[in-house]
Amino acid sequence: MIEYKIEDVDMISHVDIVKQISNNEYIINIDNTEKNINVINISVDSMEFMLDNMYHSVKYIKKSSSKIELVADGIPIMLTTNNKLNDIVYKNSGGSVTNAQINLISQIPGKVIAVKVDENDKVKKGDLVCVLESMKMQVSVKSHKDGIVKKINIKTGSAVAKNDIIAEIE
Amino acid sequence: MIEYKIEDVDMISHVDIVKQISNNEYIINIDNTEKNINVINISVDSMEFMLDNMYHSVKYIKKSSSKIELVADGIPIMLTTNNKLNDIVYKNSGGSVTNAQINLISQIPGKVIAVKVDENDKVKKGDLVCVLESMKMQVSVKSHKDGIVKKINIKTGSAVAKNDIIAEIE
Amino acid sequence: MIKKILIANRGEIALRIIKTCNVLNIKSVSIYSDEDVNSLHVKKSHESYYVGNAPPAQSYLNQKKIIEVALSSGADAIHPGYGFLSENSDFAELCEKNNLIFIGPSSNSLKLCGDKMKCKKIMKDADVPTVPGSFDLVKDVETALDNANSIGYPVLLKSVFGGGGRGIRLVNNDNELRNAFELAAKESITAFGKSALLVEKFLPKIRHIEFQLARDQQSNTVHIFERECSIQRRHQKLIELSPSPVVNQKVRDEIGQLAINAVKAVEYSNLGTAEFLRLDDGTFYFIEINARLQVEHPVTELVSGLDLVKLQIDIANGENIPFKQSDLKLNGCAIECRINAESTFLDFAPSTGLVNDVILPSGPGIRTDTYLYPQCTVSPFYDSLIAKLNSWGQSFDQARKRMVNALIDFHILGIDTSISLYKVILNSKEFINGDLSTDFLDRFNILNRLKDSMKNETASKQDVALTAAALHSLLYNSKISNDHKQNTNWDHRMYGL
Amino acid sequence: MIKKILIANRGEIALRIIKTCNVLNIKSVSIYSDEDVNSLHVKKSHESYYVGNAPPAQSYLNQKKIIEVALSSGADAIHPGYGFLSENSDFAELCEKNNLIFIGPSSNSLKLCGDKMKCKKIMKDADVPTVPGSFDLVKDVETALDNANSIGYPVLLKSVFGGGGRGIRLVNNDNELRNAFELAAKESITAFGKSALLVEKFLPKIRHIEFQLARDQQSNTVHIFERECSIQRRHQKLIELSPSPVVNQKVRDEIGQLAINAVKAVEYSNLGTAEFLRLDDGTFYFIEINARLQVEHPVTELVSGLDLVKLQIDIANGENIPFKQSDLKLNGCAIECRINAESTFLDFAPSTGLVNDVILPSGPGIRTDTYLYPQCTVSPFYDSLIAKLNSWGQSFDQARKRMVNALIDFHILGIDTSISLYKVILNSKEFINGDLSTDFLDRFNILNRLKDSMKNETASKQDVALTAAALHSLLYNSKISNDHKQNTNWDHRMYGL
Repeated sequence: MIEYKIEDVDMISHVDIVKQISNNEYIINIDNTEKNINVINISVDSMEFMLDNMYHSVKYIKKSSSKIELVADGIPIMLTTNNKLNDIVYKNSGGSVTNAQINLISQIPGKVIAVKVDENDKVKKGDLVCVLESMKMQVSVKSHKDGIVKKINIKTGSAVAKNDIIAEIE
Repeated sequence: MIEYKIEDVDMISHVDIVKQISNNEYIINIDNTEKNINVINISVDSMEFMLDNMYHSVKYIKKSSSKIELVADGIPIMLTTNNKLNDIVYKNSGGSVTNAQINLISQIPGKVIAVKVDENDKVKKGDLVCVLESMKMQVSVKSHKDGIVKKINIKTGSAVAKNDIIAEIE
Repeated sequence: MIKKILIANRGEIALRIIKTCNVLNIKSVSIYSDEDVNSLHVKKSHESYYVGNAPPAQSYLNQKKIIEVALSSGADAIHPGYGFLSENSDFAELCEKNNLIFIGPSSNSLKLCGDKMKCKKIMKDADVPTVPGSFDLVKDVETALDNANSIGYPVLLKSVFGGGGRGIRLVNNDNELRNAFELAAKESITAFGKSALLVEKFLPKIRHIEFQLARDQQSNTVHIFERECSIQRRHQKLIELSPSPVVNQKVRDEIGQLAINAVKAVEYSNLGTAEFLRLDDGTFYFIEINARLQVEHPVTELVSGLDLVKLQIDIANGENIPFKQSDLKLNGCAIECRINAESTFLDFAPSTGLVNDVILPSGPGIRTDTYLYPQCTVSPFYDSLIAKLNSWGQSFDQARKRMVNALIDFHILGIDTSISLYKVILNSKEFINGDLSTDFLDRFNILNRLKDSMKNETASKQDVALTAAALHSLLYNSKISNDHKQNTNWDHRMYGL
Repeated sequence: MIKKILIANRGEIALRIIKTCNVLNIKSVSIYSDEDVNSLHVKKSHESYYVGNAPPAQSYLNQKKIIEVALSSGADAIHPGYGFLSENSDFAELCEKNNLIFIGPSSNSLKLCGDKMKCKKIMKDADVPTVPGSFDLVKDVETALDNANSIGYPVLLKSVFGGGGRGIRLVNNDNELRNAFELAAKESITAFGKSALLVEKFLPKIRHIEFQLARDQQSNTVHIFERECSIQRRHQKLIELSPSPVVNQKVRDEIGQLAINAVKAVEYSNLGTAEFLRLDDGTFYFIEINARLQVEHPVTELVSGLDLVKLQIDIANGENIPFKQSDLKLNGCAIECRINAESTFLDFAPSTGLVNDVILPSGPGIRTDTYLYPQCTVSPFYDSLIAKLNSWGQSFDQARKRMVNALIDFHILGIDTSISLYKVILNSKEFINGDLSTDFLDRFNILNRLKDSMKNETASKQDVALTAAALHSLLYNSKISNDHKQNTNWDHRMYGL
């Protein structure tokens, strides 16, 4: 969930990407209304997508920690962010994972593009275990605890489903 | 002087760039007719110029030692070359330059952008003496003989006229 | 009143329909296949829905899916464009069943127009002259011989399963007809299980002239002048114009009335076209009704001032045609060139792929309908028509010269097109004199002339090429001189200095 | 017969003239300054000559050099376009002396049209009504008071050395006039060595309506309908249309005849425009003759079907106008928007520099005249007019809606333009109702409405922006993940998964 305010519009909006349906399709929640997104093209500074089956083209102009300047369908728009992402990440990887839990579980589906540990390696919490590719992006999967890698269930090139066990760390 | 034959046209043409008038202007001789060239834009694979005050746009497709493929004003044209340049270079730098000649003479006007030898250096024929910039291109000036650099008449940044003595090599 | 139209098409015609929707404040819904996700019609419509894979059968011909999208998007009408489902009576019926307005004739009328044999008989009853020949399938060789002798040789022996020039045999006498009949019947039985042959008078040097028609649901019927579409290649129209150089007002009134009678006879409604063949002696024969908006409709828009897509929508809304025949005035002359992505000298093979750059012609009297944009791609899955270049002039000659200059200005980089071919045709004295016929390209050796013209163009660019080559040696090498410092002495020196 | 024309201009009008030259098989010679070496008019003409540095005085106003180029290139005529030398009688005379055909009126006629006082007197003799006021310079305050009282307050006190709204004072009574006169006379003497003042009736809420005229060397004269150009900003026309919503055929005939009388009175030849002011009560006052092809000529071309540049050349060749007044039929309605490179909210300051991308609108009824192309530059040295967008429709409303959609489709990246402003004007109910006047922008607070409209547009794109921002966080970061592997656990994970 991210909080945004659009300059010139007197309202704070809450946006949440609810889920990924396929490679390019997402469900997004804007102020409690779900919308379908279909990403058509993406480059470093622009994106084209369908929002509830309407085509839109967006150019990204500038981004700072709290501000995003973009041009949406030719109209310049400035957003200020109140990014709660870090809290959520902290909660998930810190709070709810107990030290007793052995299995390192994949929270996304993807393809393994690199395995960075061997069995019997000693790892610390936060050490890189493997890199997955998902939705055209690379995701670093890191150890959820200090311990020793007892078993690795993946290898480079293999596919990983959501909730698959990547490795067992004791 | 270069000899060209255009595919599909039964004639051999002779082309000679007669002189450079200013930074972008040249006089060219095509089959004994002089024409004015004004180069407007140049990039790695294309050139725009005025030929006797008519605008032309040319894209370069491919070049080998004897063939040039280009698109002139939208029309694909293949030229076969009979490049006599090497002969001329050989004649000038080999044949006509006797070993007794001391002066290394600039055959073009330009600006010195690098001097590669010091006085009293030993040089062999073909060693780089200096680099000139002329008509937006860099020209390597090399020693015309084996010998010792007795005198250097130029320095980085200075201008050199055609026939100026760059250095004396004995 | 129609408020939202699903456009069951792609390319330039989808864009054309969107433009009229925008002017009428009607929402447009487009559909797209995998191949078309980056197409302009997707970007320019109000909503756009994915309907299937690239092959048309899975997307633009996917009737069930298209109806589904129309219903779920809340569209109240479907515009089929041309091609694809535009003349499919099953689809029109499916629309009717789902309470979607099919912007075109009724499914019954479509069925009739599609059945060429039935249509021909109806025209006979309506006193609309058709090409002399059999009105029924020719069951045996004796009937064929009777038919042939009554209309006179040479005749064509046609299979009704053919189309676009296939399955047609030219025969000059009884003997040839006997042989050909046997062969054709055998072929037909092998391929389709039954023989279905026709005998028709062979007509040399014909012109293709068609009349644009409009008929509202109250049966008011008008023709909106003729278009001459004789410049063709293998039954595919290349260049169309209005008016035809051989149609004067008297002929227009007369054949226009025949065309009106033809659509009345099949209880047609909405816009359609009655196609005729015209012989050198001025005889017109009706051939068929094209029950859709035609590719070449802009030609008629330019000489009539009408928006034909608007007229289609108005008629679909049940409105009366808002003018009478006598209100229509033919204004000037219009020409259309169908710019195809094809390699003329590779037997007109489709030329597809990335279009690196496009510059559209514009200016007085020029209209360009196209789906091209820089960096778009031309797909091998669909029609090779990439743009329709139209010119208007007060006279034929002004329209023609404007077209020639617009063809020169039309810059398409990355694929081959028919632009060079059209330049030769439009500059030919035969075209200038209006000496048109469906075999124009063969009759005047146009491809050879194109070759000559290209040679001349090459020759005319000789000095440019020589200059460019010399400058290349001189200046281009200098650009890479840093990488090649180890060359011979004075490696980059100028020649004359 | 003219065979080669030097075009003493640049930008869209040079391109416009080249197009007609091409259609007429006339060679075009263009000229260019340093700034314009990459301009389209250089590339599209047959020959092109450099005439000087960027400042107009050194290039496009460099009479001697231009004549030199015309002679050395073998041109037999010069087309001056609009602006620059187009109404310069000295230049026209120089052409005449060098046996070059100046495509425009004679130098004598130009001189007369340029002398507004003399022109006004000639019109009085020709019974062409002009704005009530003094016909001579007002020498002293007593004469000014007499004048003012005879025409009635409020009046304008104008300096003949002014122009474009400068040097004009509005006065409401004798007292104000006395004060203003003293000040204005002093100013004028200081600046120009003499006082040259006029008194003129102040006219509120006026429309600017002009008549296109053509007069051949045999004195045949026609008007080609009116254009209403009331949408202006500080005396600069922004939007023009034909017909005017307040001109019916009776008024057209009547004022058209006055316009014809006006050009006859100054022995005008070739194309020109008679400008009138129209009061709310329907009174028309002649103001001046624009002795050139106007920027807004496409509007007239679209409703008349004529090529006005061709007509200019034909007349310059000594030919008769090839039609009579009664042959001309006003067909439909046309609108022009002058697309300027300017920042509306920076007090309309010119916006110059690189144009990263351009997509021109096209389709039924749309004509775009422009010198823009992707990666071109807009120079600060010349006029801010970068494109003329014209629409035609059978009705005003169709033309208007086509224009609105073409404005939406017109994509210009890299500089600010007046496109957004025009969208607001064309969608306003006052424009739709034809309630036009030269103070339209102020009277209806158009700039405030533009601000509101932009706010609404922003609001309408809220979901798009939010989606884009969220996707940006999600997907864009992943693109640079290789550089940022040392982030927190699951640094690139999706939120909901």
